[in-house]
Amino acid sequence: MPLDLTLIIVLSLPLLGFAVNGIFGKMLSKKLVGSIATIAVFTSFILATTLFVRLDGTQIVKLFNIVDHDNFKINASFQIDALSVWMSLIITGIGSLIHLFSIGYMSNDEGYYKFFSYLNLFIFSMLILVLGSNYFVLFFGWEGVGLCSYLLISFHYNDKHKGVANSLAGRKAFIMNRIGDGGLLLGLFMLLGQFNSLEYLEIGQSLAANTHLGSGAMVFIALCLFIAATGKSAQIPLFTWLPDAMAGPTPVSALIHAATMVTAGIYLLVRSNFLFELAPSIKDLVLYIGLATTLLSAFIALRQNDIKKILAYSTVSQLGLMFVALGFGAYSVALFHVTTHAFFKALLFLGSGSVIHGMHEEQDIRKMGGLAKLMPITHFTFLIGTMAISGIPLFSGFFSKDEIMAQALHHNIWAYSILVVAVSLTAIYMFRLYFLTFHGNFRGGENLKSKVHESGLSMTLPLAILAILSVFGGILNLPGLFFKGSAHWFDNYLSQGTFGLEHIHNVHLDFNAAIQLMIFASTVALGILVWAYFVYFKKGNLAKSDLELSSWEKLSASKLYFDEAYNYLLVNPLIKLSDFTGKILDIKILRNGVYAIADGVLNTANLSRRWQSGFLSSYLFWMIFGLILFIAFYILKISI
Amino acid sequence: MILILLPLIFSIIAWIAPSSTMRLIGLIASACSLVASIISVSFFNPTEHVLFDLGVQLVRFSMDSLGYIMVILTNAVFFLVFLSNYYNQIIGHRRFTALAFLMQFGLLGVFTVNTILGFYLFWELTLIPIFMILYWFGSFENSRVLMKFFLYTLFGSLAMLVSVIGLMQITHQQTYDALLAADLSTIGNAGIWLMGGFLLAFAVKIPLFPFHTWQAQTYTKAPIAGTMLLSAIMLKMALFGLLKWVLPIFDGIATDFWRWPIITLSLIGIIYGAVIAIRHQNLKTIFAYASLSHLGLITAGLMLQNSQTNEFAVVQIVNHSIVAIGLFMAAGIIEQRLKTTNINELGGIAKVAPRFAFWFAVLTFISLSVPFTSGFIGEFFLIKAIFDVHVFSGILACTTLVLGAIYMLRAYQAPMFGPTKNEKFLDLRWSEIAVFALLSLAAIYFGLAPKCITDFVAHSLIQTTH
Amino acid sequence: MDSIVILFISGLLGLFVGMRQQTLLSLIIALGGIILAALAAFFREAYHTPLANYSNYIPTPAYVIILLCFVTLLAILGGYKRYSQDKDHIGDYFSLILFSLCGAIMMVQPNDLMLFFIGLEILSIPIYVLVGIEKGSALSAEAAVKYFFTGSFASAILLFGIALLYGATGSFQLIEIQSNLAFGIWSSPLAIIGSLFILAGFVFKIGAVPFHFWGPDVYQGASNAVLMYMSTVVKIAGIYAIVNVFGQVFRDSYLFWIDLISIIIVLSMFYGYITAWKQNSFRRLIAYSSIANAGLMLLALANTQNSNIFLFVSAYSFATIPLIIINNVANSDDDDLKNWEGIAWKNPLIAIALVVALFSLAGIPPLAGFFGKFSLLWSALPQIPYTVILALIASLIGAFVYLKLLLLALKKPSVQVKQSIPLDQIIALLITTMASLVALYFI
Amino acid sequence: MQVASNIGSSLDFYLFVSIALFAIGAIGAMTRKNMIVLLMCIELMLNAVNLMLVTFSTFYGNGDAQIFVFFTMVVAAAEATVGLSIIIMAYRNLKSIDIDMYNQLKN
Repeated sequence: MPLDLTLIIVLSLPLLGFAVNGIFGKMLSKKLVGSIATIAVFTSFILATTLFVRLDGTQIVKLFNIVDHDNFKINASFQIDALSVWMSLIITGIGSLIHLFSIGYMSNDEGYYKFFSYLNLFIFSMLILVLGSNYFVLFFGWEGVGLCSYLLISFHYNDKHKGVANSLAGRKAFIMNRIGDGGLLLGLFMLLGQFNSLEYLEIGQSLAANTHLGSGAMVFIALCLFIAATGKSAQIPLFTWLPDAMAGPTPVSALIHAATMVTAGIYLLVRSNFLFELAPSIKDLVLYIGLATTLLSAFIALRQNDIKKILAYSTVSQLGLMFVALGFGAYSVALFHVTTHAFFKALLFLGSGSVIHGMHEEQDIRKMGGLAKLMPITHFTFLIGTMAISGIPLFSGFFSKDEIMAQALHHNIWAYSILVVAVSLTAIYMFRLYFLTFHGNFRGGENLKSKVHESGLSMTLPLAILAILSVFGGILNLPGLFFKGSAHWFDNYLSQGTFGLEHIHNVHLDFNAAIQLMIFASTVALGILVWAYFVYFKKGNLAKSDLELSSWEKLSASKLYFDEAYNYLLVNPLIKLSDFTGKILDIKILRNGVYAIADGVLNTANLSRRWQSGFLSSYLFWMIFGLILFIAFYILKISI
Repeated sequence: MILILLPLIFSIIAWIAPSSTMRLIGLIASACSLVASIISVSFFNPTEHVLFDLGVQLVRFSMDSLGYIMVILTNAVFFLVFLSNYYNQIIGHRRFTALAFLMQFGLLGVFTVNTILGFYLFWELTLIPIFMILYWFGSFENSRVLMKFFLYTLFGSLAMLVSVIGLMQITHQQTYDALLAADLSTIGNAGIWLMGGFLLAFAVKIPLFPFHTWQAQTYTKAPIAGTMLLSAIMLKMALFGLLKWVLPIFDGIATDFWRWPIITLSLIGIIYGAVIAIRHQNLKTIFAYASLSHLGLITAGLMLQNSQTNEFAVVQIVNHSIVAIGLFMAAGIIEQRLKTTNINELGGIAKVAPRFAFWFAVLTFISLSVPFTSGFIGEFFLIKAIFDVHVFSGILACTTLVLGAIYMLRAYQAPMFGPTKNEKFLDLRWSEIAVFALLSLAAIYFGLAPKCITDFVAHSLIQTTH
Repeated sequence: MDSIVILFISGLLGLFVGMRQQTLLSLIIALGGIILAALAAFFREAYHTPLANYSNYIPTPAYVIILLCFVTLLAILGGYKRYSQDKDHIGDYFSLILFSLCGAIMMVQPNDLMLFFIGLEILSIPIYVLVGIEKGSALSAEAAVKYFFTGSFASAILLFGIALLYGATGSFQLIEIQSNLAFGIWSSPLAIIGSLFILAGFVFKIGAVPFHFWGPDVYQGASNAVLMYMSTVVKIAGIYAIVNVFGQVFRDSYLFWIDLISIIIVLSMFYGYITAWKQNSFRRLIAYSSIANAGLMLLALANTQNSNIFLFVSAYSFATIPLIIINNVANSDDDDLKNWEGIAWKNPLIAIALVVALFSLAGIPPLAGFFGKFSLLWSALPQIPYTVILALIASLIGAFVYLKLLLLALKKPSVQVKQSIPLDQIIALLITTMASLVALYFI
Repeated sequence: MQVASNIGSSLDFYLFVSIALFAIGAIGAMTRKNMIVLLMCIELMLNAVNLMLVTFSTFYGNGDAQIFVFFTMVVAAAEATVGLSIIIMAYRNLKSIDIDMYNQLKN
């Protein structure tokens, strides 16, 4: 099968699934709907793997021309290279697993077919995003995924209690993404103005040809792209939508808000590495934003009690970690962490989903506990995920985090220390979550306890697969000190196959430093594991209710007052402005001004009609007066 | 030729035909003219332009590709209006049908006439029917709002009349091509004043920022069909006049003088409309201000006088018609089912009317100009054009993305989501679904293949920008 | 000349037939006389004013005469219902109208100031009588009194002006006067003041500020039937007299009097339209609107080479007559705007005629009123741009007035009562509406 | 005749008289309330004009002004008759010929 045809099928299968489920979904049975969607995604995963196997160099597949401008052409064309194929592997692979999971999870939801068609649509636009060969196509996917995320977050819009909240959360997500999109648009405009093209390769080559191209413009472009990334990947200042986005069904959180969509920002930055290399100031900005995000969100996660909210903040924190890597220019490292994070975060979310499913839509960890016995598989896989994310040695997360730490240590010791804090915080809240959920005794009341059950195969199977992946994911990019031969496979794979990356060589620490680093990291992680074991398991230390929180805990529980600050700084002023313009300026001044003029003119009628007094003598008088005026006019005229 | 006279004939037919058959007559007749225009365009070669007249010296016609686009747009709009209101009272009235066709005749005249005076005549000719429709079928408690609409428009047109006379007397020309050829650089500042007259008329019609106060009230009080006609096609007359007549003719001193004032007003309008829409309570008013915001962008783009930008402005004009019909139709459906468009009194319609919810959502996102829709292409290149000449203005224009998202989603979610306040809500009828589907298909088609518009109009736009 | 004779004879015939109280016959005689007169005017090129060759755009009086006859015919048709009500005086009505039409015809083919003056009187005196012909009503009597005294006062002024002009030039022949003035004596006080007095006399006839006072009272006092005649024919005759005398004879002193004319134009338009806004009597409203229209007509003086007033006056007449007919339907006896509410729903013909007439008065294309206005503006704009712009603003206010009337008439009444219109009025309405509609083809 | 010989010298005098007459008539028309008097005032104005016309015609020595004078007299007579009849009719209605009684029509 030729390459472009494969690509087209990869793209069109999810679209097809979307169309079929969207149109006929109502009539089909739930099983059929679910399997159609899952098979569609899975098939495209298979085809993507064939692409991956046959990959050599970069290939462009041009479908048709969208815009034919004097200065430039914009084509609907796609690019097959290491980066895009890798991303599409993640998307379709994790995607199909999550589809499988959803078959069970959504089984008792009336919007079943809608849900699956939305999921497929999301997969489609995500593939567009990563496979497009120019920023224009990327933008199509970019807004497409935003749209799908809106639809899926506010999926339960007519829920009795949380309906409005869900739809508002969706709206918030869409608007915040829109801010990012605005940035991206501006960047695109500037790119078009500078290069008369939006093709990655053309831009990259013309930059390679003459690097002295206006650095100011480069800074502007890089800044705009980074704004877009912060919007999509939930970085400070645009991150508050992601925790709210947990209003959506859990598979959605796993797919969109952990594994794929939120990593689009990282993809964008990796994709346009050549631009960022020319704008070092923005690279530093990326670094600082990443650091701030990872630290603050980790801190917030400490005292959240909603199982999904904790995971959401940990996602934000992990994404911050990746941005730190990007800030150091270690693109492949960041992407490696994207991969592993996709594994274990999807696992964790699905695990929490299974928990919530078993707990009958109960999300508060204060009501859980001791689930280890009730749902063993979920417990086991969740434990693996926890270990992976908190960097227990030899789990996938360990390696990917370690790479980033290595970069930090090499570049900037302060950054490194901050990262250490953040990572340890991560471990802390993850283990808190784990112990409170699965150990101790059940706090949800007896009648609920009786109903708690382990989920079905369609939900546990994905968990198992993901667990395996997040255990062994680290193999992809082993550090140099183990098997010399296959070390840094992922680095090489990516930097060979992706434009711009071949110039950038990640630093690899020498043996001793690496060893020390790993030992230090693993001791920290294990230490925290032990500590948490004692605190939360032995002492049975529970999550306190909001009242008896100490000051720092309050700060953490109330999310550092970010939402409040935004309301105070942005939302309320906007509302005030709107009220002012709408009520005062528009109606009082402009509209009534027009009325006032009209009335003023017309009311002189009351005056002018008096002139018509009705007395003949006055008429005759005025006629004479008119004559006199005529003559006066004449005299005036000749006197001038 | 026959294309332009068709609506007049239909109008006369509608006056004499029995009113029981009115609905069908309206639907079929508008369909006829739509089909006729599509057939004739398929025989039309975009590079040429055809001249003909009706025996009146002052009014001669010419068909070029831009005119064709607008003609097809007009016919399509009227067809959709008739289709979408098929089950409403208003279509049953002989008066509405006849007046609507009369107005269609006027619009077609505006888009195809080749003499400046003729342009003015048809421009005004459209005023009487829409005024009558609004008065007879609207809900104007006090006729004040209506009079404001009429006199605002008349005020603009009188200014335009002075300019038309002045133009004809200065150049001693009246046909389009002759006026294009005429050299206005000699008259200097007089040109600025003449153009000002035209711009005043257009600014009232489009409307631009300080002249918009008739719009919101009129849209809110008007019958939904009238609102559709007003916003979907009647405002386009002004944009068309700007694009086809004023900018090319006054190209030079006058345009340089007016460019930035107008662009500034448009930008103010973009922000202003969006900001007001954020908090307004009435669905129709929100959409009115939204269209104020959208049209500001098009105007700003046109004032840049760049042939490429103009092509995309045409795309955006088409898109705005699609959006306007769709949104106002949705508002009309709600109004006609529930007798209110105040979003505080609405809620949870999506639960009782899923089909309506779906299509309304589609239209909402089209109007948010997400990719894959014509709105995206149009907005992208218009904002880019502004951005290229003036970065800050471009950034300002970009804010509409965010603000638009805010008010459109609010306008969609408030009535649709949340607790159901109105239990019985009749879901869409076939005609309404058909309209929504047609609109969405058109939007997506033009969003993926805008070339079919841009390449078509390119020929006639080249001569408009020297 | 011979159309005057025809009219005069038919008038006399009408008198005799009227004594026999044969309404229909006298109507036929009157109409026949008018039609014959029009035909005569059409076929005889004798009506060729010596002044015509000074300007290329004054339609030769023949057309004006035909217009006058046509308008009178419509007026008679529209008023026939009212006339036929008192059989005793049916003849008087028609013959009076015909006689005054003779005067109008004398006025529009100026040749000699003497004939001018006589024509004016022949035009006016019958109208004095017609206004007062409602014996019973005090209002009609008052209107007659006011009209008579102001009118004769004005004709005295006119006469005085003629005398002064004669003093300045020593002739009544317009051509001689023109040539004498051309030698430069136009600037002599006698000539100037004489011309100003003549202007005053004419401005009184068309009823523009500041000689408009008779208008509203007389219009209100007179009956609809008479109003139809006097609100149109008198204005046409008057404006043609002004255009001929000032546009041609005094055109050397153009720069002198054009400013005065502009002032009159602006004053009359604003005063007329603004005051019309607050009227609750329809005939008064029409009176004020006619004051404003008189101001518009004066725009024709702005360009002496190209003063094309014909279209405007005809449009004005074709718009005013149907309105008065409709008023006749609305108020059979009294004259109150309240009765106009929902009038359009009584009869489709009324609705159409009303809409057309009002929009035509407001000057909305493609109706006749617009083209009339357009031709005026077209010729006036280069000469007196500021006046024209002010006039346009004023006409915007006018649109207010007409729109108010229209909305009043279109208001949907609670109970719809169909009302039939007599045949003669239907004919008049149809003719006028058609005329306003197809104007596009006559430019 | 002798008058004609020396009239040119005292043209101004005649003009002055006629203008004065005209003014008197006008002012009388404005101020007096009795309709009959009003009528007379207007007649006075017309006669003033006649005087002026005659003066000028002798000044120019051509006769058509004097013909005009006759026409004017006829017209004046006609006006007088119509006016008187109108006054009578008005009197029938209001039983008064005081001009100020007639102001039903106003504003």
